[in-house]
Amino acid sequence: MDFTFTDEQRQLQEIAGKLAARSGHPRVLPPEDTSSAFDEQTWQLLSEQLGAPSLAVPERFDGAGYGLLESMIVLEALGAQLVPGPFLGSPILTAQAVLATGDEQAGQRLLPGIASGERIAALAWSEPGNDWPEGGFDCTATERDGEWSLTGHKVHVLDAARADVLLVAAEAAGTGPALFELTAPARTTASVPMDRTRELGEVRLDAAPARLLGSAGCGAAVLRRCRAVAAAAVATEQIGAARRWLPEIVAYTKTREQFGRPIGSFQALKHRLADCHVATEAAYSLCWAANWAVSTGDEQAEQLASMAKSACCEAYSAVAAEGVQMHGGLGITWEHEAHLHLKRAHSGQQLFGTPRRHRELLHRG
Amino acid sequence: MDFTFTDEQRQLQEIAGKLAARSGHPRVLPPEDTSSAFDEQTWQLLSEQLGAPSLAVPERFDGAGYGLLESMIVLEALGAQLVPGPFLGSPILTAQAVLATGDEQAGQRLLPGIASGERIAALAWSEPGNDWPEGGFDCTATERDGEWSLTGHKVHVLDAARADVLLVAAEAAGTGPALFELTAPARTTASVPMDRTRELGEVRLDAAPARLLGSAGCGAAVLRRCRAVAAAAVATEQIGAARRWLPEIVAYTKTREQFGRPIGSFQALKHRLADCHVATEAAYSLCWAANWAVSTGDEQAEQLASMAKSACCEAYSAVAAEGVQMHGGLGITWEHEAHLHLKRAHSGQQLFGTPRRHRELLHRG
Amino acid sequence: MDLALSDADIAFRDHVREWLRTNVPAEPLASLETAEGFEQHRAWEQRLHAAGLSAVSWPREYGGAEATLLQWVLFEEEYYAAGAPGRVSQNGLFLLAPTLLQNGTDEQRARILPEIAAGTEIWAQAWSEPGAGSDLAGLRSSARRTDGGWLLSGLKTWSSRAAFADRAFGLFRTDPEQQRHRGLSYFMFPLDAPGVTVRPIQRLDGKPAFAELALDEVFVPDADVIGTPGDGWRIAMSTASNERGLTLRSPGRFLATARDLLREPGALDDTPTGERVVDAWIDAQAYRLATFETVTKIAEGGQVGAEASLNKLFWSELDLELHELGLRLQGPLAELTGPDAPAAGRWQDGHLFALAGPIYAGTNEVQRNVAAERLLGLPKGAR
Amino acid sequence: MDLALSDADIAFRDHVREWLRTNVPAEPLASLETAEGFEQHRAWEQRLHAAGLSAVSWPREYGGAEATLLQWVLFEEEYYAAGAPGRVSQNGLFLLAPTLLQNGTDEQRARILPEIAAGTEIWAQAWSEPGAGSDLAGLRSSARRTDGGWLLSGLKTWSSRAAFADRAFGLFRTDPEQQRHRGLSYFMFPLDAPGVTVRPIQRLDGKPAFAELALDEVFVPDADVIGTPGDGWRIAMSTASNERGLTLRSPGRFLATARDLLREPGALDDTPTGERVVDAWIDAQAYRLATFETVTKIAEGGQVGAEASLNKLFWSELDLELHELGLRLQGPLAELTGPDAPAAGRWQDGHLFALAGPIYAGTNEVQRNVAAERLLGLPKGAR
Repeated sequence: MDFTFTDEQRQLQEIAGKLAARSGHPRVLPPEDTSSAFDEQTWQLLSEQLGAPSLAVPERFDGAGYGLLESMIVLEALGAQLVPGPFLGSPILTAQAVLATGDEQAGQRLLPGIASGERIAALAWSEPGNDWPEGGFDCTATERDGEWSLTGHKVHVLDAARADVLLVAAEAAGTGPALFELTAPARTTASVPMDRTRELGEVRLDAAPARLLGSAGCGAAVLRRCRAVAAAAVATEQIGAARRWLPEIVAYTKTREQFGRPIGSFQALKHRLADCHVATEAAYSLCWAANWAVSTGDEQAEQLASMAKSACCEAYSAVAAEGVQMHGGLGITWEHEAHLHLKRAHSGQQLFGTPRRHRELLHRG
Repeated sequence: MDFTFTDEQRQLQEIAGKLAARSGHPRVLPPEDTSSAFDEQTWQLLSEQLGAPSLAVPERFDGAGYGLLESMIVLEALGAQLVPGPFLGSPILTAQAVLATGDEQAGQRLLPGIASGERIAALAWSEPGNDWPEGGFDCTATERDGEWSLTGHKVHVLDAARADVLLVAAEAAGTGPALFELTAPARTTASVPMDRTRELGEVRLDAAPARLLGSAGCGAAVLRRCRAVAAAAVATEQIGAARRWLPEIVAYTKTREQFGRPIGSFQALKHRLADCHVATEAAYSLCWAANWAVSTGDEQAEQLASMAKSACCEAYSAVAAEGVQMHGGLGITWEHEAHLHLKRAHSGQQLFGTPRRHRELLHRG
Repeated sequence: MDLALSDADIAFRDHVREWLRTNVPAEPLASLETAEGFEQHRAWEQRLHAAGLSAVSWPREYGGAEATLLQWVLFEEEYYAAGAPGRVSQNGLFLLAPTLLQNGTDEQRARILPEIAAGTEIWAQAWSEPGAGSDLAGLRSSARRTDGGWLLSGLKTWSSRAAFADRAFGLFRTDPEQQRHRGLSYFMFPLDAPGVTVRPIQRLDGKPAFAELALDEVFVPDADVIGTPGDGWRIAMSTASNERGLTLRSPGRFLATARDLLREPGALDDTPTGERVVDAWIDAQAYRLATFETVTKIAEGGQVGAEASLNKLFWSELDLELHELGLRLQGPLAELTGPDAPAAGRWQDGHLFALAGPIYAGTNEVQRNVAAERLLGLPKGAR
Repeated sequence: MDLALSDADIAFRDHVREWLRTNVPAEPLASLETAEGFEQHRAWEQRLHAAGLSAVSWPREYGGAEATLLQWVLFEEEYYAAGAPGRVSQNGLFLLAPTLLQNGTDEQRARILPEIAAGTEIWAQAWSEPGAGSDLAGLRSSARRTDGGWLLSGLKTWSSRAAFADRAFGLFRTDPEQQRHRGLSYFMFPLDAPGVTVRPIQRLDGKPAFAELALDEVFVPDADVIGTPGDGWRIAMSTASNERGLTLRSPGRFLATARDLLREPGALDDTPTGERVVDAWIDAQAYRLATFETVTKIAEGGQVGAEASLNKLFWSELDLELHELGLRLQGPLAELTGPDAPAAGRWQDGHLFALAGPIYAGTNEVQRNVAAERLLGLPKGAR
């Protein structure tokens, strides 16, 4: 057993960290600007210089053939700086979905573009009132003369409006849930999420032509895998942000003076910050155990991913809340970074199952 | 609207407070002494000098004809000092049960003795796995030739082993739950509760002869009334103890020095004690609103009693836990008072429905 | 002890309820933190005033209805239960007016209070400075003596309502030799006076709910100093005690929010969230009852002192919890804003607003110090 | 990063599991805090020793099995999972032995460690004094120089195991001129020596788990001083770091408790309690993984410093939560003790024991200070 990163992994961590920190993204957009959070330049650097989208894609699909673990190292760095973009949705979630279907042709068709970063792929999964389930979709897939068509309404789709490739989870009569690739452009609308560092959208399908990925009936297993990957990925983003933001809160409390003393010398604040540290470090261990497990296909992967999602989201939420409170008036303005963390913590909680939902999964598991 | 006590009520509060504080009961019995927690002398003073058991009993049953509110004033004083004895179980709970049945004959028969303190009455209600319900008892009541007999097993009965009068909630075939008075001595066993300041016991009935109180079928309404009275009463005991113990914890932290300073000057401790104070005072308002409501028969009585039970138990538990922690090593010894509060807070939580159960009742109500 | 309402109180409550039922706009007004919404809210204040309901507890001569304190609490319950508009006059009604009633001159009261009651003059507060938030005694803005008045200079911040309000009040240092609480004075000034620059600050919902006020030799006549120069701290504390006590946060708001929360789907399920919902609802009831207890105490001649800190802690944390639960019950939908937002964004907006509760009017850290030291008697100083 | 166990580690774990499966007594031993139970537990230590499992990570020459740190953690997991008896030798194994290995002489190690491993000598600790609990540097018990040794006097308290143990170790002030951390020395002494009076103290479950030790000119030879006189504080801190770090509270105990908790009826219902159960279970897993992370770090030559404070906070609060939930799941039955108690009183006993966790070995308030100051770098001093 070895919990430490290899030298190569550390190097990747360092490079990704620098790239993310230099990301030209203006952290605080003006409130009236509801335009895209996408940071084109960082995405190009990630794709071209670092080859990040290719890390977890096998070599036979023109990927770099490393593991998901390496992708998560990059994702942590991006999450730490709240860098927007399709890294979670496309090369991690959707590429892993394609791989999970075991459909070699789909791999040949889709993964090279995803790995190069030239094509952005999205997975349309949740439906109104049915959040990231394994099946039971209202969206139906119908086969006629060997051609599939999909009808339904998908929500909370990461990068929906930007995607070149749209995979859709739908219910096929008789064989149950499966994954499909749309073969014609779909009707997508961008939402305006509370957390502006993410792009979410809706997809409406009305007899949209599609291709089945993998074999009929494999959808539930594929989606379980997707949920574990997504949970671990969001956990990684959240804990990355928590571990970068907490020291900045601490630094602020050391300089902000009230009653003639830095507020960070008041014991009540110190204890609350210590509690944040305890929660963050414990969640971090869970996060990397989950990342290792989803990368190696360990039998505990789903369970660890649910645990990590729950713990990392709760830890980040606590840090984000203290970030607002400790910054006082600054913390409740748009101009300061504090509210971005609060909103990012909230969106991370919601995406791919709330902590509560993941606890329910653990109840069942 | 007036939230303040009358002068007479204040006088009663003062006298009861003095009596309770002087109570000869050794607060900390040796651990090997599992004998009775009953404090004979205090009970006599309460009954003879103060006439406390008679306060809420109407004059036609030889009571003093005040209200339940006055009984609660005395109960708060007793609860504050953790004085053991049947004041909650007999003149409050069981007498109110008799009154709730509307059975005048039973009142004539039972209440004068309860009011004088000469007879101790107990209400056998809970059954294993069925905690203080409105009905659905395993204990059955069977009528033959106008005579009733009861068979069943009752647990968590306050003062069971000491009671001269035992009322039993049982299920009569066809007419549902009702209250019965045992007419021959029952087989009771004293339990050894974690909280030694209470006497709990079990009652086993095997075709025990009994009398029906009130009319058949009135049991559910009577028991709802009993639950509201009991919940308000326990809330009163708990908040009384919390409001007496918190200042003593505060006083200790002002004298105990570590690192060259009274520990009560450390901000983290101050803030936690402030939080206890906030919770305690809020619960106190609820408690007296509930007491007023159960005393006047206000339509919100059940709801307020459930709220008060929940809030007062949670507040006292928090105070008791801080009491242990702030006393450090002393707090975890038998010799010191701190553990008595911890155990008393626990027993109060359990009796007549946990806070969680009362929240459920609120859900329904 | 008698918790039943008197017939007079019931009649008052029913009158208020009926007026609100027929007068509260069916469609919510535009946001108070926009120029358009600000004027809509001002017009609403004027309607309230016409009905004698804008400042129910004030003396009639200033536009009030001489209601008792208890009736004021009942008014507030009805007001929030009816979903009536937010009070754009809040700073004037609940902060400045009590100060003037206690420390102002007859001339000031006669000149200023009716304008507040009528909604014709809307006030901003100007307490905080960049270096003096919780530690209000650390403020540095100054007032220099000049002919017939004072010249105010300095930088104020977190000034609520100031983006659109007419006038502001706050503390300035009149004696530069004195430190901390000493040498401060209490001033009122117009926000369109020469030398005042108002820079709106966006709250974390993006709305300009605060402003930064840069003052450069702003002239204030002696008539607009409240109390004696140098006595500002004492006067401000009496206002602050009002701010933190009963008047700013009557239980009505939280009761209404708790009631809204109970109506959300899933609120009453026996789940972890459901349990928290019931707890929050209990807390709202407790706050209501504790307020009635305080009102009773005051009616009998008692004073509300440091207990106000308990109130501040209680309502600000309750408000946050209520809104967090509101968001939680929406699930992932809570992430959507704009036209897609569930319940017209009510829980999201409320949540962002509630986040300010533990921070403003004395952070909750300061309130906990006050509660520990003044109510429990714990040692001061070392923190 | 590779979280799979090596074949050697799996073989070690399986060996331990198998030995425990066939050797752990089917009936629980009598309570460790009774004379009878104490001797039963001593006999159990001797059985462990005979199997080479009493001190698996020690050098073979002292009775150990030279297991790696990782294997020790695995051993502990198996030990608690098997429901094996509490370790009566705990103070010797996990507090004194690391001190001797680091600061003792060869003679001391050769004389004392084998007796600990064999269970023939059971140690109590004698740190606290009535006026020095969290603030250990405030202690006043003294040691006066005499021919060939020292005379110890003073009052020690909260001395765990001392009611029945053979010997004790602790700090005494050898230089009365020096203040606080200076002038302290580290001594070992027999509990039956002339001048020692042991007064058992009943824990809040009524069992004499601690004692007060009154020392009156108790002679200790130079051979029983650890390290240089005057260097006691530094040496004790290295023990304390052990006590608060890995060795005292391996994850095994909490994992076993969490597993027991999951088996209680109602634990996995989707209720508020069920949610807390799952959270506590997640925390137990997190503590396990964090321990493995630390073990990896140490194996690569890293040091565990102030991070030990995080461990202490984490396990002590987790332990309390696990047991509170255990009680909660019993409902009103949890109120009954003796023969009526559910699960043989396991949750009640455990709960009362867990209450001590946030208090001993440095209160959690002290740990939070350490975490804030040494790990986060927040200003010291003002508290």
